[in-house]
Amino acid sequence: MVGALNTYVTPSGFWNPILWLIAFLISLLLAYIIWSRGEKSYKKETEQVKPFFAGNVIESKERAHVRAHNIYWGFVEALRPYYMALKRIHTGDVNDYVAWFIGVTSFMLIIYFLWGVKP
Amino acid sequence: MVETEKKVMARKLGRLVRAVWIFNWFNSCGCTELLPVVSSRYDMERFGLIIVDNPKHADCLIITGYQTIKSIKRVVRIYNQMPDPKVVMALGSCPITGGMYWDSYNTIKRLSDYIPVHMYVPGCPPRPEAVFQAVGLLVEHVRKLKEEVSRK
Amino acid sequence: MTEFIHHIPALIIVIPLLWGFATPLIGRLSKKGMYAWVVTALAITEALTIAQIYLVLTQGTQVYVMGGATYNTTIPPDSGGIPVRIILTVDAFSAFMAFTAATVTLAGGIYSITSEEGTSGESMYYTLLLLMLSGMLGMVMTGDLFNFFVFLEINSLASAGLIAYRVGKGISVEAAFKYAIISSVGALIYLFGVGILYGEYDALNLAMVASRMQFTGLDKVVMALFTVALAMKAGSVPLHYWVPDAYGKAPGAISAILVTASQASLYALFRVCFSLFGLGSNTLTTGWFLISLGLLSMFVGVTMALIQTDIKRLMAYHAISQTGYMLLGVGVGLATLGTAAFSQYGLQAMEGGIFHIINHAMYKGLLFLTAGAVIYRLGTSDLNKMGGLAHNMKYTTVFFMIGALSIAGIPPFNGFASKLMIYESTYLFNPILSIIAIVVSVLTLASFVKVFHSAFMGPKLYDVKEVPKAMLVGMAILTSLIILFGLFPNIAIQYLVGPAAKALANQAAYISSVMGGA
Amino acid sequence: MMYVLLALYIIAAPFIVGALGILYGMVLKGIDRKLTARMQGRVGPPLRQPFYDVLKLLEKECIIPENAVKWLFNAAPLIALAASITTLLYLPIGPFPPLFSGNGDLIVILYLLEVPCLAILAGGFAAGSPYSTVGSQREMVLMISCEFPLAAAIIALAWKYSSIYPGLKAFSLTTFVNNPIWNNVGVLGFIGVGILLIVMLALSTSGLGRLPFDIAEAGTEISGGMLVEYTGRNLGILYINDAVRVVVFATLINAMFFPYKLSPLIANYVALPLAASLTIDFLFYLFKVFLIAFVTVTLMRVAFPRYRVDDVVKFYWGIAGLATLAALILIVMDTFFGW
Amino acid sequence: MLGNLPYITVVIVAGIGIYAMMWKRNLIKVVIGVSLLESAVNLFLVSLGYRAGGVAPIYTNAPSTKMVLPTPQALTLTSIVIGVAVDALLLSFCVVIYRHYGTLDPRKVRRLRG
Repeated sequence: MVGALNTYVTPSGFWNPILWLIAFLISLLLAYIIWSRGEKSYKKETEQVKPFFAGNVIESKERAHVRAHNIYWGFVEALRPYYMALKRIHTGDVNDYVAWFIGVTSFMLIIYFLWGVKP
Repeated sequence: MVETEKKVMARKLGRLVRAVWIFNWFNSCGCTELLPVVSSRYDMERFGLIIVDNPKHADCLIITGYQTIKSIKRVVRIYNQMPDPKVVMALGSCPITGGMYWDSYNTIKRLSDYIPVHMYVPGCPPRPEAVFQAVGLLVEHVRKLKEEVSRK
Repeated sequence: MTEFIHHIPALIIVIPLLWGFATPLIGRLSKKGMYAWVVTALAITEALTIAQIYLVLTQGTQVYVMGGATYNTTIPPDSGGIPVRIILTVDAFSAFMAFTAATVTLAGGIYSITSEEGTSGESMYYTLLLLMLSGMLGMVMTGDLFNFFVFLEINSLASAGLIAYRVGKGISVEAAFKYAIISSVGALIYLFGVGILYGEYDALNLAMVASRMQFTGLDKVVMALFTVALAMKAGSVPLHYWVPDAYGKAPGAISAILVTASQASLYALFRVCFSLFGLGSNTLTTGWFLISLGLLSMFVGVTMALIQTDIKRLMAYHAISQTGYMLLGVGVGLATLGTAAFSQYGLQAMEGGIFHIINHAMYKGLLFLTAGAVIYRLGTSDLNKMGGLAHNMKYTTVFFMIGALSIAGIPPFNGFASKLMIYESTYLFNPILSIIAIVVSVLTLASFVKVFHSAFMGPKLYDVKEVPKAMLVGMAILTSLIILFGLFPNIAIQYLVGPAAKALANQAAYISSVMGGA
Repeated sequence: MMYVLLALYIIAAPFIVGALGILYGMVLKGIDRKLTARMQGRVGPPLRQPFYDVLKLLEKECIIPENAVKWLFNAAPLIALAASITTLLYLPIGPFPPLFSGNGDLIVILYLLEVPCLAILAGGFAAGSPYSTVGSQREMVLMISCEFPLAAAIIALAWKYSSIYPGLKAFSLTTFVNNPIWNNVGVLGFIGVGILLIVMLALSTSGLGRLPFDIAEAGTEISGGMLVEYTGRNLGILYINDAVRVVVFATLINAMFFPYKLSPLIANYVALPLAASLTIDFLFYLFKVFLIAFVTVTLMRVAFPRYRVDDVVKFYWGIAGLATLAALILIVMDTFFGW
Repeated sequence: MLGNLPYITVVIVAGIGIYAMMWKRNLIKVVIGVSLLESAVNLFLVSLGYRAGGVAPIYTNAPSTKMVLPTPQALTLTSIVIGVAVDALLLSFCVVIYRHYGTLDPRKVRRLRG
């Protein structure tokens, strides 16, 4: 047991997973104690369990599931120009793949020629 | 009611009364008079009453004004979706007797035909003091219930 | 028995190779026999890699001369100081990589027993799988430059064949075509570099060339060719376009194994930067090359993943962004190689990067297996057509949650241990590096929450059963390793990752292990 | 024998810290509602109101919606509260060092701040209702946006400490507490740390999901967002978790920027026994936590309307992000040029 | 000039191969580009081992004159074998792609993008 308790030291910090897990489980126990004092029952098959949709009924389960196609609208909207450029670069065309490869090789050739080796 | 059930109900209502979360169904003239209830002059929050935005969090459903045939379907569904110790407060004369729309073709006349109403607050529209008196009656009712249970 | 121990490096490569070609014969006899045959092959390789790690830890770098008089006469007496034959040099880093590759392939093999059941050409599938494994293990353990090219080609051809295995209306063949084109171009450019080195130093053995290296103008050309070709094979950003196509369209377990294949090329990139060129080259430039690759891969990979709608393609972009972490960690180690800062935080940054390799192989393999399980049951891989699988695919949901939490670096799991090491050592080199690393880890969490929501949560739309047992066993192996490395990172660092980082950083030891005789 | 003591310490620590977090959090919530009311000219609820709210919530029915994944739906609030309490273990409480001081540093706290949001988010998705799904998606966008300035602020401070005190562990909070940042920073550094303080205050508002940035539980737009389907005791636990998180964020900012103690000042006037100075420091800590909570929660709630979703991202990645990078540059210049 | 003539041809053939891969609008021509690059590298490997006046490095009853270096020829042998395997695989992919896509134009054969 002691072996597991040694902390995992990094250059400027430390971290002990076992202790963290024990503390987490005990606080989970504390939360469960508070939680268990509450009321457990609820009316199972009634209208109560239907999702709240401002009083209306959701026709089918299909429509109750919000699809994920633009889940991070806020984030993508804020970085609109970045994402447009990114979509343009990913063409999926074999010629562009090879072109990128040759381009980066020649770029790195220049970089290594300039600073490649210690003078 | 059986003895223990009354004790449980007394405890639940006792707790509910000190922190009533209201889901308002203001959809006609009743609500214009009720805005001061929330605002600083009458301030309902000093009794622990706050407006909540969905029925699943709410304890008290305040219905004001007339209910059309379309809207009563939603009111019934919302009433059913509220978790249990719940109270319904009907404000204004329209839910009591249909008010000035007593003979119109599409409003419903008596709210209690559709959902059990615990308190009626007459007035067209009712004044904020009337609303607080209704809540006071609820507190009174709970206090009486508690005494009765504790005497046994 | 002691004689057998010395032949372990060769056995590790040969067993999957021979066993793979014998599978169709066994397959003709009985289906069950073939499954047992494949699983025993994978289990034996896994056991041998574990034995090899133990040997390397106790006796130092293992050297094996192919066809030599005895197993470790690297320099025959009459050859005048030149190692003549192909030599497998297995130091702590390559043993560590071999163990990673063998574990994920074992899990993938067990997984694909049921996921590929009853499909056409099943015995060929396992042959290619074992061929791919022996290619990876060969790439990781060989000390010879040309031999590395041969194993690289074996691996690329086998994986291209496997990607195109389920033709799927031609789309996976298009993906395999692009993968094969770009990886053969990369391999040829690598071969061009090997030719230049052979022309200059008249030797093919990596340690031999490293000891004779004089860093002429031609060597700068070779540096460029090697680093870019291997960076492309490892899937870092400016050259990453084949990764989402290849991983996205490969059948179930293969994308999990492809991850370790690209990590073998990452191993080669580190081996070239550290052991071949080492301190002679301007480690700041090569270090900054790796760091900039890492930063680009991290950020572009994860931002592209946020907007994907295909589950496997999304996870492929994450493989790129997690490779960015490894490049960042080891890049900082390389940039500070030889300076005082190396001992302060450079070595720990490398340890973080290398620890991230095995963590990534574990949880990325697990995630690809869960994605394969979802596709196995639903038939579609489009996120918008999925929903509510958590209701009756309970185990897959739990495995997916563990995989998603560990890739996002949430504390108790293994992703956090290696990311913590990377954050807390690279920020001393330059604070911007670890700021971007932390932001990318939250974006990873965001995209896996998206997959978790659209695939597993929501009302029950499909009444699908849980996946068959063997697939769950495959996932369980990887999950147990994730939890083990998450809760006991110290043990992993002490026995697996620490020696690997020291072995990689120490070029002289690598050269002396081959050149300095036995 | 030592292990028994250690085991006792480990088992008792979460309970002590949990009790502190929950009770003081609820008191702070009461004060916050009272002050908000007073600022709006209203009388405001009694200070004990949060306790009444939780007691009432524990009495109500705990509905589990039909589309919900039952085990995750119920587990989410528990994990959220447990993670908030565990975070308190790694934070210095007033004069006392963090209870787990040698076992977790600032990065662990950074991720532990994420786990409650993640748990509630998973619960929101698990509920399977359209409102809760949209709410959870918005919460995820909020988490992404407020991560960049948070990470930049922490790394900037840690980098500053690592350059001044190379020997010390730059990410451990004891280094932050033992040598406060303000008095070993030059002029440029002072401005930089000032900017970081303002950004951290803005971040704690969005971390708590309070008004200007409560796009996740936007009452009027998506009627309760992630918490739509939660009722009864689940909602009670989430209410407590929200209270504890106020204490967590305020303690973190207090530890990073105001780790000062009151007792040394008083000590040179009147000799203080140890117990007295500890209680004075603890009360001073509680007052500082109240001040920070007041600024970040109450003031922001009264003064600002709710942001749109993409404006939140633009604010945090644009303005706040650039501010932290400018602060980082100022701190770097401060270290190298020593102004 | 004559001495490094083979190296110039290597550069030219490699250039043509890379040109074919980057600009040609037909997948089969791209595959031809790959094999061109592959043969350029093979030529480079073989020309490395050339010794003026050397004979083929066959040791059985070999004349006593100088021999050309044997190792690069061994490398080229393996590389040619690998080249054959790569080209076979790529061309079979082209056949299947043509059957499913109906075209071989890389601009059209890119359903996987973005």
